[in-house]
Parts: sequence; C-alpha cells; structure tokens
Amino acid sequence: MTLIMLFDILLVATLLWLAWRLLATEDIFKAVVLFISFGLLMALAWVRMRAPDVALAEAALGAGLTGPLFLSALRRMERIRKEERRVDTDEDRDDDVKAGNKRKETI
Amino acid sequence: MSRIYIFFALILLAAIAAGMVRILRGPTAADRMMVAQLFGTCGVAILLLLAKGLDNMVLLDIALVFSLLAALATMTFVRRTWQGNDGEGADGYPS
Amino acid sequence: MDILHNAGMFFIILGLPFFLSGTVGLLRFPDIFTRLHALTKADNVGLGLIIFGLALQSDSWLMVARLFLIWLLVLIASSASCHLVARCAMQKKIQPWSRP
Amino acid sequence: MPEDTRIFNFCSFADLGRRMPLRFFLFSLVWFVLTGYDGAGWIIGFPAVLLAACLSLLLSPSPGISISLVGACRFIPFFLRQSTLSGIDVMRRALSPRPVINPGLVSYSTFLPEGAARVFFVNTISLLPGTLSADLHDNRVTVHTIDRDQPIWANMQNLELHIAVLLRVSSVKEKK
Repeated sequence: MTLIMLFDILLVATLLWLAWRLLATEDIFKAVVLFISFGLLMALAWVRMRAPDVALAEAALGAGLTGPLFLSALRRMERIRKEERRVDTDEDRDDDVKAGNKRKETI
Repeated sequence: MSRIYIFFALILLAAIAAGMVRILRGPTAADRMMVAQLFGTCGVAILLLLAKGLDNMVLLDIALVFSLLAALATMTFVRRTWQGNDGEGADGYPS
Repeated sequence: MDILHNAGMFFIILGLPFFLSGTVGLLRFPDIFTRLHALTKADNVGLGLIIFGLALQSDSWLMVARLFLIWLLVLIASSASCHLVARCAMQKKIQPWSRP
Repeated sequence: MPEDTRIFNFCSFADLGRRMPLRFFLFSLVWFVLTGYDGAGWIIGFPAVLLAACLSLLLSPSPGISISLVGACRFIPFFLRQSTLSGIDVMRRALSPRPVINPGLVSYSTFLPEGAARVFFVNTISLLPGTLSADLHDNRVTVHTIDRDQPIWANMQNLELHIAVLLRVSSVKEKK
C-alpha cells in the first residue's frame, strides 16, 4: 500500500513542480513543452484516480491537440511579430517621407 | 504480487522526473522537445506496468494514444515551429 | 505457467536499466545527436524487453497481439521522429559535437 | 512522376481490386486486436475500417513493395539482435564514468530505390548500434555515428543487403 502512495506522492510532486515552472518561466517555447509534459503526467494522474476515460481524453486533448496547436500558434506569433516590426519601420519611413514633403512645402 | 509492478512504474516515473531537467537546461528547442519523446516511451511503459499492477486492461488503450500523440507533438514541432525560422527568439539558441 | 511468469519478470527487470540509461544519456551527452542516440535506442530496447516480459505473463493471445501492436507503433513513431529532429538540426546547421 | 498519372493509377480498377481487399483485411485485423471479441463493436468498426482503407489508398496509392517471406525470416532476428546490441552499446556509453563517445558524420550512398525501401532503410538506421540517420538527399544518407572507430560502413552495407532481400529489390547484383 505504501508503495502506491509513494508513486502518487512522486506524481503529485512532479505535477506541482511542472505547474510552477510552467507559470514562472519566461521563455514561451519552454512553457509549451512543459505544458505538453504536464498533460501527459496529468493523464497518469487521472489513471491513478481510477478514471481511465478521462485519462484518455486528457492524453488526446492535452498532449495531442493542444500541444501541436500551441506549437503552430508559436510559429504564427513569431511571423506576426516579424511582420509588425517591418510594418513599423515602413510607417516610420512613410512618416519621414511625409515629414520631408511637409518640409519641402514649407520651403 | 502486483506491488512489484507498481514499484517498477515508480522507477520509471523517477526516470521521467529526472529527464525533465533537460527541459529547463536544454540549449536548443529540440533538446526540450526530446523530453516529449521520452514521455512517449516511458509513459507507455508506465501505463503497461500499471495495467498489469492494477489489473485494468483499459490502460493499454491509453498507452496506444500516448505513443501516437507524443510523436504527433514532435512532428508538429519539426514541421511548424522549428523549420523555416531563421534562428531568432523562441527557437534555436536562446539569447 | 509459473516458469513463464518468472521469465516474464526477468525480462521486465532487464528492461528497466535501459530506460534509466536512456535518461542518464539524455542528461549527460553533449549535443542533440548523441542525446537522440541515447533516447531512441535505449528506450526502445527497454520498452521491447518490458513488452516481451508482459507478453510472456499475459493469459490471452489477444493481449499479446495488442502489446505487439503498441510496440510496433512506438518503434515507428520514435524512429521517425528521431530522424526528423536530426534532419532538422542538420538543416539548421547545428554542428555535431566532436571530440576535441 | 506527374500528379495526374498518380490519380490515374489510383483509378485503375485492376490495381484497386488487388489492393483494397488486402488493406481492408489489415485494418480489420488492427480493429480486431484493439477491440477484441466484441461483436457489437463492428457497427462502428466496419465503417471505420472502410474509411481507413480508402484514406490509405488515397494517401499512398501504391507502396510498390512486396515482402518476401524468406527475407522477413532473416530480417527479424537480425533486427532484434542488432537493436538489442545498440541498446547495450548506448547503455555502456552512458553509464561509464566519463561518456565514451567519439561522434562524427559519415556519408553513405545507398542503391535502394526511391520510395518505401529507402524510407524503411533510413528509419531502421536509427535503431542500429552507433548510427543515426541525420539527412537524406536523393540516395545520399548522412549518418551520425556515436563512435567513429566502429565499422559503420560494413554495418550499413549489411543492413542494406538485408533490406534488399526483404523487399525484393532486384538491383542488388549490379552494385556487388
């Protein structure tokens, strides 16, 4: 009996540690990987709570669906951030040109 | 008799918990992602041992899902996240 | 029956060190490629031994087939994802560590 | 190969008549293994199996391989033995006080034809002792090895021959 309790304690401790790191980390990619691991471990926890059906759903949703969705979103976010930067510089240039025109007009 | 399977599962869980250090330390994104792969194989082994230890054969199906979906995560990572970025920000070596 | 049970237990116990060494390799090896070596090979052999042991102990042929199916899927999945990660690392021009 | 010929291939009924039953049988087998002797499960199982067979035909109309039984009988023990050795090899390297590794890249050109045989080869490399397939361009496989002192070349050739026998690749003798 104590053995299975040891298993549960280790499981819960790892889960809590993962959740803490997941919330505290700065790097988004690291957080996503931690989230996938969290989902898989959570499935194990559901197994221990005698809910294998929930565990199946957790493994499929937490690791199989949400993980890849986050990874895709990360890529898209990166691209959007780059484009924004480019747009910003373009606007800056436009502003400069406008300013120049204004200067010309004033002259 | 079933306690010995739980003991084995405990050892494997400890192996996973130790492997998690690689998520925090790994220099490249792929190093972090490899831990998901470790979860795939180790998780399957844990579930198989638990299925025997708890005498619940439904867990075999979860093991199947585990193995497929961990690979799915790795493949999405390779196709969508890591490829095509030019080494900036979240991918590659962090600054 | 008893012999099969004991033999299965033997194989399961044999499988555990492989998993542990896979994790140790993941933590100790210096670069992506060597870590992939450790992860793919050690874990697959460990899983294969555990599944073989459990198959020896199982009481129906259906269970053996199911275990074998799981093993096959894990094998395919892990070798394919290992190749993809290595290939992507090559394309990103990550230099493999070599002995100085 | 242009796209339209592939679709034409898919539509040619002689081919379809040959492949569809085989795939249907294989997927039914998988369903049976997953669900067991449950008769009512086939209400969902039959459409699922049919769908899977059709999808697999759409995705890869012709795998273009035929597995020889003799080759399989020789390949499976070879593969099991080699992958066990690779596990022991990695374990020895990881657990020694200082990791004994001397990694490097080796380039190898294979004679296996494009398609299933080559993909199978590349995926099997990763499970053999000391080798890891890192890249594939045409017929050049870049192999990452964990120890440059191992006879990589001989190992790869051995594996290649085994796969050629397994998948009935005919051009074995041209190379030798």
